[in-house]
Amino acid sequence: MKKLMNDPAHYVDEALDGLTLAHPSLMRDGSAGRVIRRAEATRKGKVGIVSGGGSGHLPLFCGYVGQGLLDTCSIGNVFEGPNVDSCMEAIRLADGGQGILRLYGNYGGDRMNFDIAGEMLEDEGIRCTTVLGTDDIASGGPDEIERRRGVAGLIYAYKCAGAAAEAGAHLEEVTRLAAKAVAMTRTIGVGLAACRLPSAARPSFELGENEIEMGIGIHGEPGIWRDTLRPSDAVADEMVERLLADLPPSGAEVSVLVNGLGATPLEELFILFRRVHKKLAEAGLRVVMPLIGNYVTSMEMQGASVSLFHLDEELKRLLLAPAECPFWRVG
Amino acid sequence: MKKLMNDPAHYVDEALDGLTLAHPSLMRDGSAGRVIRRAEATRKGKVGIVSGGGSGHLPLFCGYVGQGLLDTCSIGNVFEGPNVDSCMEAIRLADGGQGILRLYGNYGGDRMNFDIAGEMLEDEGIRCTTVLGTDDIASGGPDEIERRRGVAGLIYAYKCAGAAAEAGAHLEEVTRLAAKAVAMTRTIGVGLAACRLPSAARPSFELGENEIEMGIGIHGEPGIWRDTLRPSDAVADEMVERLLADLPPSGAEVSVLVNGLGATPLEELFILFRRVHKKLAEAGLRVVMPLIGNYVTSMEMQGASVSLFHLDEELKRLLLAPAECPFWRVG
Amino acid sequence: MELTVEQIAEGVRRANHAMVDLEQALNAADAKLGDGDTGSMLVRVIGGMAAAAPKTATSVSEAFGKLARAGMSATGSSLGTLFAGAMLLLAKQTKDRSVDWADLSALVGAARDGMMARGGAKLGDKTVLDMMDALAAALEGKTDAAQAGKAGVDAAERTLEAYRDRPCKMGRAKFFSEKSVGLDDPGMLAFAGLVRALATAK
Amino acid sequence: MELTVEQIAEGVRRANHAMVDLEQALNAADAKLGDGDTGSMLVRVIGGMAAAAPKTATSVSEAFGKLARAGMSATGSSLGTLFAGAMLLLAKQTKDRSVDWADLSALVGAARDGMMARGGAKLGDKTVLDMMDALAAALEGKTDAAQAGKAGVDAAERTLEAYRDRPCKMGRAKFFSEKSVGLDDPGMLAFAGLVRALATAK
Ligand SMILES: Nc1ncnc2c1ncn2[C@@H]1O[C@H](COP(=O)(O)OP(=O)(O)O)[C@@H](O)[C@H]1O
Ligand SMILES: Nc1ncnc2c1ncn2[C@@H]1O[C@H](COP(=O)(O)OP(=O)(O)O)[C@@H](O)[C@H]1O
Ligand SMILES: [Mg+2]
Ligand SMILES: [Mg+2]
Ligand SMILES: [Mg+2]
Ligand SMILES: [Mg+2]
Repeated sequence: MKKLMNDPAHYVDEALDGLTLAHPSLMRDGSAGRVIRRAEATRKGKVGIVSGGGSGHLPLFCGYVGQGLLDTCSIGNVFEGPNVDSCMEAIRLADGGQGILRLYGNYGGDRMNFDIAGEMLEDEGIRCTTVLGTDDIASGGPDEIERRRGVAGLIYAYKCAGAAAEAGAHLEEVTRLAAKAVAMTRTIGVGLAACRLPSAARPSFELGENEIEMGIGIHGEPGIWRDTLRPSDAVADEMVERLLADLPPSGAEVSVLVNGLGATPLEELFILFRRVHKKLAEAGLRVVMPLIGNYVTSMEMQGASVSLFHLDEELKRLLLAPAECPFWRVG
Repeated sequence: MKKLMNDPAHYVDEALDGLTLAHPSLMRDGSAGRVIRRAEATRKGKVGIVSGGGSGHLPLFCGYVGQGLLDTCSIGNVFEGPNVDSCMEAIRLADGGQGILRLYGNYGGDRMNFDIAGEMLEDEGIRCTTVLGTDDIASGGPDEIERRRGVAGLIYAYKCAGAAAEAGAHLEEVTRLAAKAVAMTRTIGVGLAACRLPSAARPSFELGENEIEMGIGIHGEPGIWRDTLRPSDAVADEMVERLLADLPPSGAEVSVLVNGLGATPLEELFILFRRVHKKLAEAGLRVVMPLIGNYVTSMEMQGASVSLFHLDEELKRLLLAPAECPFWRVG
Repeated sequence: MELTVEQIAEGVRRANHAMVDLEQALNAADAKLGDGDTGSMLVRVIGGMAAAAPKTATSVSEAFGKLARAGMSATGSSLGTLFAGAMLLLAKQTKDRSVDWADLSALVGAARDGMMARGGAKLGDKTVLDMMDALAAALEGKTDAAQAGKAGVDAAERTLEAYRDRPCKMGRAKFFSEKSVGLDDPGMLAFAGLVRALATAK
Repeated sequence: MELTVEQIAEGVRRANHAMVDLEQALNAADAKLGDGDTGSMLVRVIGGMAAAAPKTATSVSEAFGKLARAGMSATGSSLGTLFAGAMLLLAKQTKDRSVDWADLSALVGAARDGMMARGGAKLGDKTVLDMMDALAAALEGKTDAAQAGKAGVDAAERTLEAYRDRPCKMGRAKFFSEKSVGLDDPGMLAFAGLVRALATAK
């Protein structure tokens, strides 16, 4: 597995240089350039939304900095949490005087670094709350949601928190809505082939010609269980069944994210979505604003994830509110 | 190499079902459902822009149907030209009484089918012109441009022709501008790994761990010459040099499309763009509206192409004019 | 001897049957320098032709017309389009008349010329046209299926052989003229395989 | 015997040197059930520590402080953050005092407790913590580098062995408790490799 890169040690910084060159709405900031923030100044009086995470997932995380989404994002090396400095800087740069929501995925490294950053900033009097993405149903039972990993569904929480903050909601309200969005989101992934870290000699795992991994994460880690390659429809059916079993619908509307992990042709994502849509319709669910594409990747991993976001009026309004970043525009 | 699909015979139709379900601005039409058209009715009094081509390249071709871009698109099987019926239907459905520009890539099958369609429509009195994408510099010398394949740069011609038609230009003018856009666009591709057709037993070619293909097309065909894997910067330098040698800049502005062929992480496209941008700056060229992402793919092929679109005032205005389709929004 | 609708239908049946074995080999031959779809495309084209029930036609011309329409709707690839276009031409050429095996050489020649006009290739470019040209020559003076079959198979083998070490000048592989030396052209290979199938009962 | 700044700096040098051989093995161990970056991450962390010139520190505490800051800025991964956090804790614990090799056991124990508080893992979860716990015990009563080195290496080997067939309960691999049986934890493996390097002049 080859990579089109220079020195692996510069992979992240070179990618960020290209990203900000291509998208002037994004700027590198922070002592090591490991914060992406909106190019325009922080808006005073607005709750700041900060995320962070490792690299290798573009457009996640930092690609979602923009109007109605994130204010800043701290950036780690490939598949490593962002360091303490970048977390501190991301928080400071998002500070508009109304407090900060830290909204990121449930991973040990990320948590420790955001926690330490928070402790170090205590003196500065920036109020911070935390909501963790925990949408991956494969990584823990329904009774241990706090154990679950955050994967593609995190962007629904971005969208809702961002919309609320943009509309002037205060920190407690933004936090409540982000937590509600996470609580209403479920994701499951399937992997067909692994990816390779820039500094690693080999792909992160090997799969036989007829094997797939179910319950895959977004870091090249293997799936929770291995299965045989089946028709896309059968895979879709299993995914939707598991998702609906984990969080039975309470309303009649869901948004669906059929997300490519990096190397899955759009054609195949649409084939998958077609069946997901059918299964949801059979379950009496109406699909609102389906998202099909590479929203959260794992470099060149082959596979896809399906996320369901169960909507009520409040969440639907936030989901449909205008937003704009280089990789996602709503309204 | 695995594919997340059902019966290969249904690959294209299932993907189109998913595409139109996800994007209600697009509709399947034609006797076999192999035309994508804008959901709203054809606008009378506007020149129609019709494209067509094989499947396996999404967002190309049919993903670019939309405001300020294409009106209709005929759709072939994976890597096969669209058949005569779909070409005829696409032309009829785009007819707003002001004539049709047929704008597609320079491939034998596509040409024959659009030609036959044109002959069969002669009685119906729809005026048709043709402009062929021929941007791939690897597939012919500068003295035999009519031999060259059309690859990713075709979207620049879509954009310019679409903007002109939207603004009310007549057929001759739209045709002139499309031809001018093609004449000002140059592309070169690099491949790191091949793709697999849904119905094929094997990937279309094999590359050693240290080999790359330069001058790659978008159909899984091998590159024109084989090279050893080098740092991304060296690849970028070679690409830009070749592109500028083929069409020396006459103005000071270019648009750049750094296009992923399917399985190249966005990170790596940005790393490539960073260097391309630097080389262009060194050549005294200012980059306008850079496009970085998967705009024209070859299923899960790993690699990228770089396109340069040399701008003058007229072309720049058309490039920056508002446009909107599910995969590209300008303005 | 007269060329009958039944013989055409039987030919399609044999060709369709032969594609099962030919598919991946033709894909692989096309993948060498092209896009690797020749075999799967022909499976669809010939499958469509078989499904079009040429047997039910009331004339040779109508049978060819059915095949042409089925082929046209099954693909837009170079080879498939040329192939279906040739059938359309045969339908026109045989309109309102009976056809004899002795006419076949001239008909294949006419198809060849039509394909040349449509696709812009020349004889010697190492395409399916060169195969048709050889076939037209070989069929000259053959008056029944058995003679035509034997002559056709011989000509196909000979032509593959003769062209193998020449450079390709048309189709996707034209960008690799030099590399194409030593490789069979997938269109020629397909045609040879089909001629062999037509000549052999199964 | 006193623990000196020079000894710390020499330890960093040895560890940095050892990473050349350890990198891909640790990546591979982490790739089994995690994200495959343990080795490359540590190369960066320890490389950063070496570049921070601990030798130039005027006290043991300052040396640990330099290492902590270098580690913190090099990564945000679980292991790296815990590792750097431990250094910070050591810097605090050794502030304004001289340190003896005999104190090391207690210091490693304090680092272990700090990491436990930070990362939320428990002893027995099959993480680097279990390695540190074993090391703290083994260092008890050891009064110089030679004794400490030997005891440390023995303890590391023993602990790897003891945990190999137990299930992992923390870190990315916790989702694969059962599969982790029979596999070394990458954090423990890293720690063992580094202890070995520290104990061996090169
Ligand atoms: N313009 C042409 N004229 C004659 N034969 C052609 C032409 N283009 C292609 N062919 C034949 O078609 C074969 C390839 O068929 P196919 O795989 O269907 O084409 P593609 O995938 O390029 O559309 C070639 O091997 C050649 O024999
Ligand atoms: N919460 C934790 N407490 C203690 N040790 C941990 C914890 N999480 C991970 N580890 C250790 O870190 C190792 C993995 O390190 P690393 O690859 O840097 O983690 P990641 O890539 O998951 O951020 C594990 O093998 C384990 O020993
Ligand atoms: Mg990691
Ligand atoms: Mg083809
Ligand atoms: Mg082909
Ligand atoms: Mg790891």
